[in-house]
Amino acid sequence: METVIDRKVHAMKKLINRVEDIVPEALQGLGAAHPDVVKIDLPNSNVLRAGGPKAGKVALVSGGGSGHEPLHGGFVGLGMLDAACAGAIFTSPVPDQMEAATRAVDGGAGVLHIVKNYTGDVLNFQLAAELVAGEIEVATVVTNDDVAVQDSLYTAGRRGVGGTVLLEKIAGAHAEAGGSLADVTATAVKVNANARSMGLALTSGIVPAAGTPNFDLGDDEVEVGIGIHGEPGRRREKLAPVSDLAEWLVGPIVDDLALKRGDSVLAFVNGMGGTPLIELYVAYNSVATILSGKGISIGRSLVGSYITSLEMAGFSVTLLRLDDDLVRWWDAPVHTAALRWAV
Amino acid sequence: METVIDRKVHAMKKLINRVEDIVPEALQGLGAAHPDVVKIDLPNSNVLRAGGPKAGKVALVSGGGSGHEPLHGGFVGLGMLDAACAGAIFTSPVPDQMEAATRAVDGGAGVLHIVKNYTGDVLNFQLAAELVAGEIEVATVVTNDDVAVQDSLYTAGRRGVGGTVLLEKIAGAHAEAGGSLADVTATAVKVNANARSMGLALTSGIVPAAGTPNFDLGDDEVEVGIGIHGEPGRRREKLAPVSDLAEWLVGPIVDDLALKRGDSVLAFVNGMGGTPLIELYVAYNSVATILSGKGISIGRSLVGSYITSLEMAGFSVTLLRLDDDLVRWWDAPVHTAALRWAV
Amino acid sequence: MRRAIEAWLRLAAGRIHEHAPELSALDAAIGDGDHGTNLDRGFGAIVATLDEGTIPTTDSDLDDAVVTLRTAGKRLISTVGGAAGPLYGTAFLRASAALAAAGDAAPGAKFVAALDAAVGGISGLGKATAGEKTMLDALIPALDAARSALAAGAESGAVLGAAADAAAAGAAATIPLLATKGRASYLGERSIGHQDPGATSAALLLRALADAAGPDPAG
Amino acid sequence: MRRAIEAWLRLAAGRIHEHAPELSALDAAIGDGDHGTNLDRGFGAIVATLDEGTIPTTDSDLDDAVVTLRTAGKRLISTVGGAAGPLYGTAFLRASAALAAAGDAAPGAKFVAALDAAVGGISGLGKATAGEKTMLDALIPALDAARSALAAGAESGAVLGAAADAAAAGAAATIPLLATKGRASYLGERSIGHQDPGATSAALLLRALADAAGPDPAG
Ligand SMILES: Nc1ncnc2c1ncn2[C@@H]1O[C@H](COP(=O)(O)OP(=O)(O)O)[C@@H](O)[C@H]1O
Ligand SMILES: Nc1ncnc2c1ncn2[C@@H]1O[C@H](COP(=O)(O)OP(=O)(O)O)[C@@H](O)[C@H]1O
Ligand SMILES: [Mg+2]
Ligand SMILES: [Mg+2]
Ligand SMILES: [Mg+2]
Ligand SMILES: [Mg+2]
Repeated sequence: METVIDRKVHAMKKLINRVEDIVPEALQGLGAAHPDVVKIDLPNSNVLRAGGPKAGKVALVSGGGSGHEPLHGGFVGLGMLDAACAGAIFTSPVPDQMEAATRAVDGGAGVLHIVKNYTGDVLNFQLAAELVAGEIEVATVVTNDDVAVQDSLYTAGRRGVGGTVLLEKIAGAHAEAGGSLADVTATAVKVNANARSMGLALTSGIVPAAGTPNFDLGDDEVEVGIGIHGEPGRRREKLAPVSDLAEWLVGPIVDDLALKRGDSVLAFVNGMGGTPLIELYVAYNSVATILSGKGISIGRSLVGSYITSLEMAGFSVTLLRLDDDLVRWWDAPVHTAALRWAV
Repeated sequence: METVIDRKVHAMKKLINRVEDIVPEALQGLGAAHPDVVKIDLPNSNVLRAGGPKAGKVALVSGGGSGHEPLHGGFVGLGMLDAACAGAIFTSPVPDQMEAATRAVDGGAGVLHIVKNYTGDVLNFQLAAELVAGEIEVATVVTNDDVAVQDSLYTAGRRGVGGTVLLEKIAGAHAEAGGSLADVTATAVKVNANARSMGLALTSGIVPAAGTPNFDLGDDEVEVGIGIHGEPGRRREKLAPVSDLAEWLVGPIVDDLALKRGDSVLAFVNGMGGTPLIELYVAYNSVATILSGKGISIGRSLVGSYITSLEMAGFSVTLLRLDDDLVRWWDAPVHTAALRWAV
Repeated sequence: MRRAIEAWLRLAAGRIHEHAPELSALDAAIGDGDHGTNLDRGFGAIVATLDEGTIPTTDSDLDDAVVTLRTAGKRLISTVGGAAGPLYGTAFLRASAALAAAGDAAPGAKFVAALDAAVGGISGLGKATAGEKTMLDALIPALDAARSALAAGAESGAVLGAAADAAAAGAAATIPLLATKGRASYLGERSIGHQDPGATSAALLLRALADAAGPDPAG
Repeated sequence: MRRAIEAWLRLAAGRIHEHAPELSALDAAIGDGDHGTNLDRGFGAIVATLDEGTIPTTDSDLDDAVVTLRTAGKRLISTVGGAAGPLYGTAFLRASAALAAAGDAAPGAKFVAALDAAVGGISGLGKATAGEKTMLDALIPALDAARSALAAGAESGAVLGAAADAAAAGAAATIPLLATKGRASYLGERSIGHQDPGATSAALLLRALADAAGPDPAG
């Protein structure tokens, strides 16, 4: 028998037609499945809230590369986003579409741009804000909750990951309730300040245009500290029981947030796209056990694949320190393709 | 360079602790994440509706092997199931736990057993019904919506697949509204009679106890007509654009249901566990295009991974012929871990 | 007789455990790959119950044997799941009842009566007949062979041996069959060319019975 | 001069298209694997706009060149996305403005002024400096080399050649650098040992410029 190299390159097998049609077809599919919730601006590759713009309501616009579904288009609707700009897969959208989205949803009360901290996203949203300057009041919040990245002079800063989902829900609720642009922005900033995340991958996703995995992992390896764009992580470890994996993620988050006994958190266990729900619940069980061991109570939770990286297998943990206000906004009605309650 | 054999065996990489703890830990995770919706009977491996039993309400009990999450435990709650029995992975639960579930949820109005048509599930539920005979009135509906299997003397009959999800929602709504056991059973039978499904796989899932994929597919192959237990399908084809794949699934369903121009359906595009949402929306777009070409209108839709087969990549299509009653029950409030609206 | 049945159950549990990967592999080819794990769980539960020593004994060895077999059947129903759990469990329950009814017949005749009842239980519940590529394709030939041996005046050891041999041959003969019952039937023509896992486990159980009763239980 | 710029843009688009897989592969190693696809989309859009012939022309060749370059920059901003879209787009816009300001300076001096403005635009927007393992590590050495060549009295072809050579060397010299800007910075130490994709594309663009202006545009 011959020795075969351990690293197997997974073939690209996807439910797609032409590679260049993935994003527009996915948007059309979203629009066809949820005509009561969203309308699709196909030329601009934007998802808009059905029935918008809402006069007098602060509008929330987010966006980013595609491949993270349901983020962001699946979060457009009552109590969350007013528009989401979809870029090419893993590529920030461009200023033109952000400008179009901003103009489409402006209800006269200003627009909040929710931007995940990646150089591309930040720069494109920055150019977009310049394009409407003087016409529409735009505030920007940049999410940077990923503790896997050192926030130092030597990096582009922490990435925006799972905390973005929570922020969009919570700030969206505040906006729906009539908060001013300053208030909604303050709530968004507060969520970002109190949320931290970290993720790991069991397998790499495959960018369709490339056709091969972004990184190759051995059969017994995990990539710890990955982002959502198939970037390699900070370190590689041997595969371990999920109770260990959960420790690797929860520990740094708890430290960074300086969570202490008696604190209450929203615990969000997120699948990376290729991980089935049964595993996410097993992972959530480990996370809950770890937190309870630290005397941290879980006030609210979210388990599912909400910010993904194509078909990557793996999970991320996000913890958000809760207070009464945040709980109230979290519980408020939301009606989007991916999150819905109380309505 | 050497020629490497095309069929790659994917390694088992899962977010788990010990193999034998997967099901109980996933149940505990579900319970911890949704304490307002479910309570877990761990010794019996059952998921029960929180706050049950409901006096005077017909109770719905389903169950089956694990590995199909969120089916069935994720569908326990207001407007859907009262209990779900979780078997070992891909293995029918046993009569004892079905008996315990039936006794736990009985509210005096009778219990409907919803059984997917697999020999094991049918036989175990049959023995369970015998165990409570004379004490609790039990009706049974067996779902068999999979058109990939010939319903003939030469098979165990069609399998119960995606239609089961729709049936649990719709019959659950009728029960929540106070329908009698006979009425709710009739509604369930009607859903089963008007629903058909078919699925295909791009990759095989891996049963944890086995550790290797149940079937190996070449990098360019799809398995058409698969069930949800990793059984090989009816035939193997070359990978094709999803618009073709969707044709292979929608065509036989439309024929079998004898759908015609002007009919209205609920279109359910389901992910098999390892397929990300972006692909499901692309697939849904193809399904919607095909149906619109046939003059069949989509009255309601559901897109997501609701009845899965571990980490299998692939999708299934279920079509349910709608009438006003079914639409009304579909739209009625539901509050479960996996489906929630209007509440 | 209770001791013989207990010895068989323990030996059978060992054989099932040993062959579990093989049984699951056979099941993976035409089913869902869990047959070995499922039976291993069930026979493990039987052994655990035997180890607990909680099965009541009386001064009737036959009654004790009947109760032991019935307890084993109940454990299988309660722990195996899938198709094989109810089928094997029911088979054990029926065999236990047949044993009780057989009173003080000779051992060989008791075995034939029990196996006959087991086959009847399986085919009644599973609505299957010979040739459908199921466990019955090991058990029915075994029953026929045992009956012939008994009629030919063989003593009990030879009757069990004939049953075990016929079961093994029957299991092997499922390879060319088209499955028309159980999960393998979904495959249609593609089920041809694989040995049925249930028939294989049935042959293992009967081989263990012959070995447990025979001169060389390790054989 | 408009024709020279158009020739360069077309040649650059071809080179980017040809090297897109390589650029994306470099990006996959320390980023997200889309740099080649992104730029290919952007330069494809520029060529499409050129083909449409909708860029207005005047009787001033300089004005036309400025507009062409500005249009190209806008197309990049509108179609590339990611980090490179705004950065290269801004670079082209600034270069266009510098060209306009340079009036009737000699070609070599115009190029230096434009490249200087481009570098300023990129470092201003991206807040990066030399040595952070970005496109600037090709462009800053190129600017220095071009400036030296110009100061040494080289003619425009030699100035462009010096810039292209220095950019290529600069791109290669990013391999040992630790990334501290952009996506590659997330990798920390693991970014060392890989060539920066943006520096690589910058070198390709400057080589295309030298080639488009030189005697053998196919070289
Ligand atoms: N209707 C039936 N009658 C008799 N035996 C059956 C029937 N259906 C299935 N079997 C047997 O059960 C075996 C499969 O058992 P197992 O794998 O444990 O159950 P499952 O198919 O539910 O996973 C088959 O190999 C076959 O021998
Ligand atoms: N702050 C920055 N300043 C200058 N160049 C940068 C900066 N950030 C990234 N880059 C350049 O952009 C390149 C990556 O471009 P691209 O892959 O298209 O964008 P993204 O990282 O958004 O996917 C890097 O190789 C680097 O040269
Ligand atoms: Mg990118
Ligand atoms: Mg099974
Ligand atoms: Mg099986
Ligand atoms: Mg990139």
